[in-house]
Amino acid sequence: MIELTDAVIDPARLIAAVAGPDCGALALFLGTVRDSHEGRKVLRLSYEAYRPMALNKLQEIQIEIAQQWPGTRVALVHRLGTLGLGEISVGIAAASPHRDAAFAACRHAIEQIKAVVPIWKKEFWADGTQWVGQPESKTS
Amino acid sequence: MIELTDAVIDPARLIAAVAGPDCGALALFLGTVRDSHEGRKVLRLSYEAYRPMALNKLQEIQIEIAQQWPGTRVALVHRLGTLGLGEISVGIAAASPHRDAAFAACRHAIEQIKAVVPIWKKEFWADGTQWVGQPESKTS
Amino acid sequence: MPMNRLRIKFFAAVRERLGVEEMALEVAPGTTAALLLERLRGEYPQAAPLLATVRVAANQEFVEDAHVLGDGDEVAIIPPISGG
Amino acid sequence: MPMNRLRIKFFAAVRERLGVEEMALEVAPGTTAALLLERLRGEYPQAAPLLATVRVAANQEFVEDAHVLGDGDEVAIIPPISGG
Repeated sequence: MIELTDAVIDPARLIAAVAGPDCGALALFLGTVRDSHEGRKVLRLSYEAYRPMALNKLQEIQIEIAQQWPGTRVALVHRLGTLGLGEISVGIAAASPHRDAAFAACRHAIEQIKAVVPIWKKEFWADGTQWVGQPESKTS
Repeated sequence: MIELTDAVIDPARLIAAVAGPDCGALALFLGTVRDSHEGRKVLRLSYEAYRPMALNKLQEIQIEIAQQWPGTRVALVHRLGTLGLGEISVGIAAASPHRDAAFAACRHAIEQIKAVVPIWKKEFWADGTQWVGQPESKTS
Repeated sequence: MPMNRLRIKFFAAVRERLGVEEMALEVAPGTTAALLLERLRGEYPQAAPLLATVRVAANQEFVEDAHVLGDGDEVAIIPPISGG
Repeated sequence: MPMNRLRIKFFAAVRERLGVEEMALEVAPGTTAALLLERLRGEYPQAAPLLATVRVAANQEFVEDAHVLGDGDEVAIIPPISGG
């Protein structure tokens, strides 16, 4: 399961996509919208993607994990558009026969998503906005 | 949230118990009943606990995690009784401002549960049973 | 000499082998966890190999071999844990 | 000399600064990713600081500075990624 979605992410769907009686361990990671970042109060976030390349990169991560941890299945879903506080921006589920692989694959997936998948996050504050990772900010 | 339960574990309840807008990361671990163990085909499992001590130990783990990773909340639930293939035996959710702490706390919790919480697992095969970790096995 | 009364709880493989979940036992004052296990191995030889692999908890805390059990203690015989 | 036609896509801070999501551009054969960025920085000085932090993707794969862009390529200007 690989998805870029404008809809709310349901962890149960991620779990169902990878679970199975051949696996004894399932690790799930959820990134959620936090109310503060580097000392500033965050009101909401907006995510934008280069969709076809982002989907390709997510699929590469999925294939890479299946090769590095045989028997491990992952589901990778990233939300796009505007998100309120507490909402899930990214969801990763990894099921494996054993827990070492489930944890390692889940961790690897989120690190790779943050490194190579073309998705961008914009923070909205009471007095401005900022594309995270860019030096500039502006008052809206 | 600390529970020993005879009912099906719902991951959504675990997530809801720890999630919040002060957290940007949530790690969940599910132990599930696998259809094989050390080469033998498993039909079902049964879990037994020394309940009051197991609850105490789970609470100690929860407190220890709050101290070691400030701002991190964990929910710890273990199923007891008979479980079929694919069912969830243990569920851990850890929410934290940042993902390093969420992953570390979640991993720590499952390792500690396996080390110090008095719970025992019995495997049922087609031709016998075994308390896991005991040398003996017997044909039922 | 007045004896100490213990409540002993058994679990998992040991419980099944002994066929009992709980028993009351009178022991001499000064009896340690190690001495209790020695006595149980002697009285229940069919469970002796299993009892060689256990830990002892007193009042819901793991105790060392040399721990002296007190009157009224709830003592649990803890086989190798296998939760998760 | 026939020129190569590129389709250039912009995202996030760069897209907002330029006010454009996509443009068609004709470049001389042999134009590399680095040369394209240099040209964009020259033509859009208001976005030059942002364009100093980007990577280039051609046909949905990241490419090196020295990568030569081909006729018909879909070129994406990728600001620092911040998904997750």
